[in-house]
Amino acid sequence: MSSDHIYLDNLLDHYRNPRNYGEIKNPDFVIEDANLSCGDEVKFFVKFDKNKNVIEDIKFVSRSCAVCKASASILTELVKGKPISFVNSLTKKDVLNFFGGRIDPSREKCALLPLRALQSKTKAIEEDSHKNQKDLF
Amino acid sequence: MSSDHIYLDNLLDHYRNPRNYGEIKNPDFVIEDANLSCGDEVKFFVKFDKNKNVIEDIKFVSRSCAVCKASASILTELVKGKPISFVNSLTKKDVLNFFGGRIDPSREKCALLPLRALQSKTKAIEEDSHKNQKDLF
Amino acid sequence: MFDPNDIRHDFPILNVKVNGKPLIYFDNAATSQKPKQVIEAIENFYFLKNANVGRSIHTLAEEATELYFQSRKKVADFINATPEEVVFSSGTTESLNAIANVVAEKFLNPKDIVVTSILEHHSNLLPWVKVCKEKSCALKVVNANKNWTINIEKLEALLKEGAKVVSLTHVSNVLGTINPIKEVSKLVHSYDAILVVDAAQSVPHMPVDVKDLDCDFMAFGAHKMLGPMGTGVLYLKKRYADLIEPWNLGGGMIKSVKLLNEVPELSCCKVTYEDTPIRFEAGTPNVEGAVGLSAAIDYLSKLGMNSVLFHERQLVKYLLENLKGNSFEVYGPKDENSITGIVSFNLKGIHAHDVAYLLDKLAGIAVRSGHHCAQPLVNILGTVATVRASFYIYNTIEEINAFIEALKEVEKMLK
Amino acid sequence: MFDPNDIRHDFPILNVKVNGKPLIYFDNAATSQKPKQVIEAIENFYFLKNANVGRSIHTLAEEATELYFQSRKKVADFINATPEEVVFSSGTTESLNAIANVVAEKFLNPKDIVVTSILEHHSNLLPWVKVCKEKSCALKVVNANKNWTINIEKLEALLKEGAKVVSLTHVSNVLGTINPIKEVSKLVHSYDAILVVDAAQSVPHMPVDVKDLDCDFMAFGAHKMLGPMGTGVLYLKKRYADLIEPWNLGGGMIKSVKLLNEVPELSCCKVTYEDTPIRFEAGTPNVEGAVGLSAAIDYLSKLGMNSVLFHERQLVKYLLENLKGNSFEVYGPKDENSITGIVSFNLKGIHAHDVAYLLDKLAGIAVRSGHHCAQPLVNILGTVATVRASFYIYNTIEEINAFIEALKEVEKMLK
Ligand SMILES: Cc1ncc(COP(=O)(O)O)c(C=O)c1O
Ligand SMILES: Cc1ncc(COP(=O)(O)O)c(C=O)c1O
Repeated sequence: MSSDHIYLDNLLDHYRNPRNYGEIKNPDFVIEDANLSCGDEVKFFVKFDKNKNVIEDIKFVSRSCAVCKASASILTELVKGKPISFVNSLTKKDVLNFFGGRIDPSREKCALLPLRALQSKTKAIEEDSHKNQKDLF
Repeated sequence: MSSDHIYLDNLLDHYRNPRNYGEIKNPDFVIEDANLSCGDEVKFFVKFDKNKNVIEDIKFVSRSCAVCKASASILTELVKGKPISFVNSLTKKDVLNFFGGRIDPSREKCALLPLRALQSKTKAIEEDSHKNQKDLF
Repeated sequence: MFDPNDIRHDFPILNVKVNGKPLIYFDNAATSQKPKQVIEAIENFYFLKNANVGRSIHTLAEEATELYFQSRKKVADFINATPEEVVFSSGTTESLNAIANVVAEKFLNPKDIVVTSILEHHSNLLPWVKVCKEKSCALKVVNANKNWTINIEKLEALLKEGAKVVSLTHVSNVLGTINPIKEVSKLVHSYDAILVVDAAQSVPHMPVDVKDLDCDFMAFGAHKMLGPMGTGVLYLKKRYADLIEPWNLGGGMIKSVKLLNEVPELSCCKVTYEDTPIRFEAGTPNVEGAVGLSAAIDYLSKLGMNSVLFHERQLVKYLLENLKGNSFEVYGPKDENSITGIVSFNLKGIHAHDVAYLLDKLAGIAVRSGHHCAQPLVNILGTVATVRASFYIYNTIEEINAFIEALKEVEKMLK
Repeated sequence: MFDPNDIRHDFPILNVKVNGKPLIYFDNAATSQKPKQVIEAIENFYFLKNANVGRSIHTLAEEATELYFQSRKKVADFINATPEEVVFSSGTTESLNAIANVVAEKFLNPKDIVVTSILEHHSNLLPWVKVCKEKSCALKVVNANKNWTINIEKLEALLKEGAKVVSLTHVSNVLGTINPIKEVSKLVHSYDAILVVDAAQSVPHMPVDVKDLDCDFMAFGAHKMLGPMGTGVLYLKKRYADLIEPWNLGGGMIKSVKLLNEVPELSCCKVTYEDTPIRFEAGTPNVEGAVGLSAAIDYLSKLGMNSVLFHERQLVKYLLENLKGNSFEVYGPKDENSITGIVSFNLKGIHAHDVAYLLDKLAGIAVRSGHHCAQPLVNILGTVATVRASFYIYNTIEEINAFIEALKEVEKMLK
């Protein structure tokens, strides 16, 4: 078997046994996003500590390919307990590192969907808080 | 010089010295036609004997390429003094015979314009006379 | 009948190695591979006869014009049309957009009904969505019956309601099912409506006779039938060719343009168009594409379209027998005789993208996964994506064996 | 600078004999010949990487998609645009029709003024005639000044009157004269109007920089610049790319299509488009064409577009010197530095068709005769047809010598 593909053991492990899979009751927010063209869907449930700006807890469910599911799983592990600023500092490159540093162009969208979804919310929060700080002066 | 072209001596002669070139005063009818796409224009002046159904006299002027002009010139020689039915019996093949039996497809239009023009009128006349004959019975 | 092994050497790409394995190309419904004969025809055109067609008076231009005309004749004969009924376009999608636009302009009024079906490729759905919106018409999407062809009763009900235009795919690009166009055209015409047929997936795979089908407009493309990309056909019945205004304007399709005054205003020009089909081909035509399509038709004709269909069905039959296990969900009819060489399925519980990806990586097998530009249909199948294996003349039973082995491997990895 | 004799071996057609004489091809404004490199690029694509682009998840599809993207990047770099601003089309004429349609739909209201010029090819005149009629706008055709470029004062007068759109050729395909597009675009934009440029005859023959010219839309095609037929480019400034609706709809350009109800009515679908430029390329794109155009650009870039123009002007200069006799009527400027490699003329008293025909028969020389799809301009020149000799990189001074000899022979025959 050629190993020139992205289904490394790590990924397959996360796909078969996704971490933080499921729903959170009474989340502070829920984020849903989809790659319309391939039908990948992901949904995050987040418990958020407003004062510390920290992601207290996070879970997800997905109807998606293995790449997207594993990417979401790894992401939840990475961001749990971390401040918003850390989430927002994550880049495409960090996600690609989940998959050994590179990914076929046709699968990039699948891999990046979870981060894109999460940051759509966390970046908005960070912006808001900057605005609010400005408002103080 | 290759002789695989349509500018045979006969054609060149008719081009340089077109027969029946010019206008007829008080013609019975005038026929104008053009190949819009190449700008060839031809105009016939015809003296027509209604009773005998014969073309008494015919002249033409043209603003056209050599092929069209020569074709018109040869045509006038051919039809002068002939009955309408003869004009209408002429075919594409007869015209091509002016040029040694064949002509490049791109020049066909030029060669056929004069006959097309003339027949547009003579065919109408013939049809009309058939109709009138029918009306008699 | 032909043996695919006798023709594979005509397709150099079949010698390519993909991820270390010989390419197995099962993505023919997306685009077919090209035989040497087609590329040679293109090369010969460019290296011996290349010129713009139409007006130029020189030997190359006459040869190119003649080649272009011969290609049109070849296409016409292939579908039993006349050359005036064959308009070259850039592809099926462009043909369908043009048809929707001109049919709407000429024949549709506000509140009119246009009918299409759930089986359509987006290219035969969205242009109608657009023109129906522009013209304030109602677009009705008819469901399929249990054999996954159009539901004739529902179609007839809409015709009774006064539907003016029916646009229907001949063969589904997801399921391979074949609509009974001849029956449909009788029905549609008995209500004086117009029938448009998307033949993108039929003309490459089975005999198609426009006179027999009696459709009014038809669209298909070269690239799915061994021909080059960028070339398509718009068939329109002679009667309509004479009624319809050109949709693109420009060089080559006019006899004369005269300005009416020096600083002219609205409708400043007197324009005289060429006859059909030239009037519908504005601009320099794609002679290369026509010549390539003509060579492709020669290739297919030598095999015979009945044999092409028979060959594909043998492959489908063999594959369907091997997809019977519990692991598979196969969509559409399970009877090879009601479809062309297309099989859509899923490995239960595994996303189609993962299957397609691993088939390629593990075994050099190219299939398509997703909604195949027929999202409404795939949604009705109850999923967001299928794996689609689609066959053509060069595919073999041995390739299907390798495919089945690879599917097992994929399943092992991802279950 | 390059020596044409060093590159002629790249063009196999130059070895063809026409009527017993080696082909002399002076019909480059109609279409150019193709170097081996372009055909090889096409062949390599089909024999090594052919697949449909976009959605398929397999190696060939990824390679084809990558090639297609690289080609877009190459085109963008060549005209100093960004890839999102480059839409592939089937040719200049299709690009211009699409531009006229979308510009009219988005920016024109009844009574608005659209401006074009007497210098236009039919492909940049008739689409505007059509949309102006549909939208009840006034189309004004500006005359040329004495140098046979657009009359700027008249243009400005129309802008003052409130003209909304100006569509202008960059280089005249009959006279080779070069419109001062940069100056025009400043003027047009100072009146908040939109500038469309027909670059069919400029991009193949001189450096063109859309940022520097600052036009809003531009059209050109591959087949006049060593590339394959059936491929063109529609450049649209990013700002407009985001404003404009797709003109063709179908596969490949949408993210999602959902039916809103089972038997849906008007606007039955929720459709989400892909980003620009993909949203403007409905259907399977012509990857072959893009790859071929890319190879053509490589070839031209190696020579350098300034050198291409310089070379053509040397040939023009030499020809003009030899057309000075009494027998000739030469149209347009007699100064090679104000034109590209195009010379229109007549042998006095002889119809252009006769000249073109005999040049071919007697000497294997291909020129174009007629109105060159620019009938209004040719009429203003005071004739119905001109002989047009148009040059490209592989033409030589020796060929012009043969041309001049042949013209003398033609004159002898027909005078
Ligand atoms: C100035 C100009 N515009 C437009 C066109 C149309 O190009 P095409 O026929 O390739 O669509 C041409 C060439 O024919 C041209 O010279
Ligand atoms: C049924 C059907 N219609 C239309 C199309 C569109 O064809 P193209 O993308 O070549 O324009 C396709 C293929 O993609 C198809 O399968």
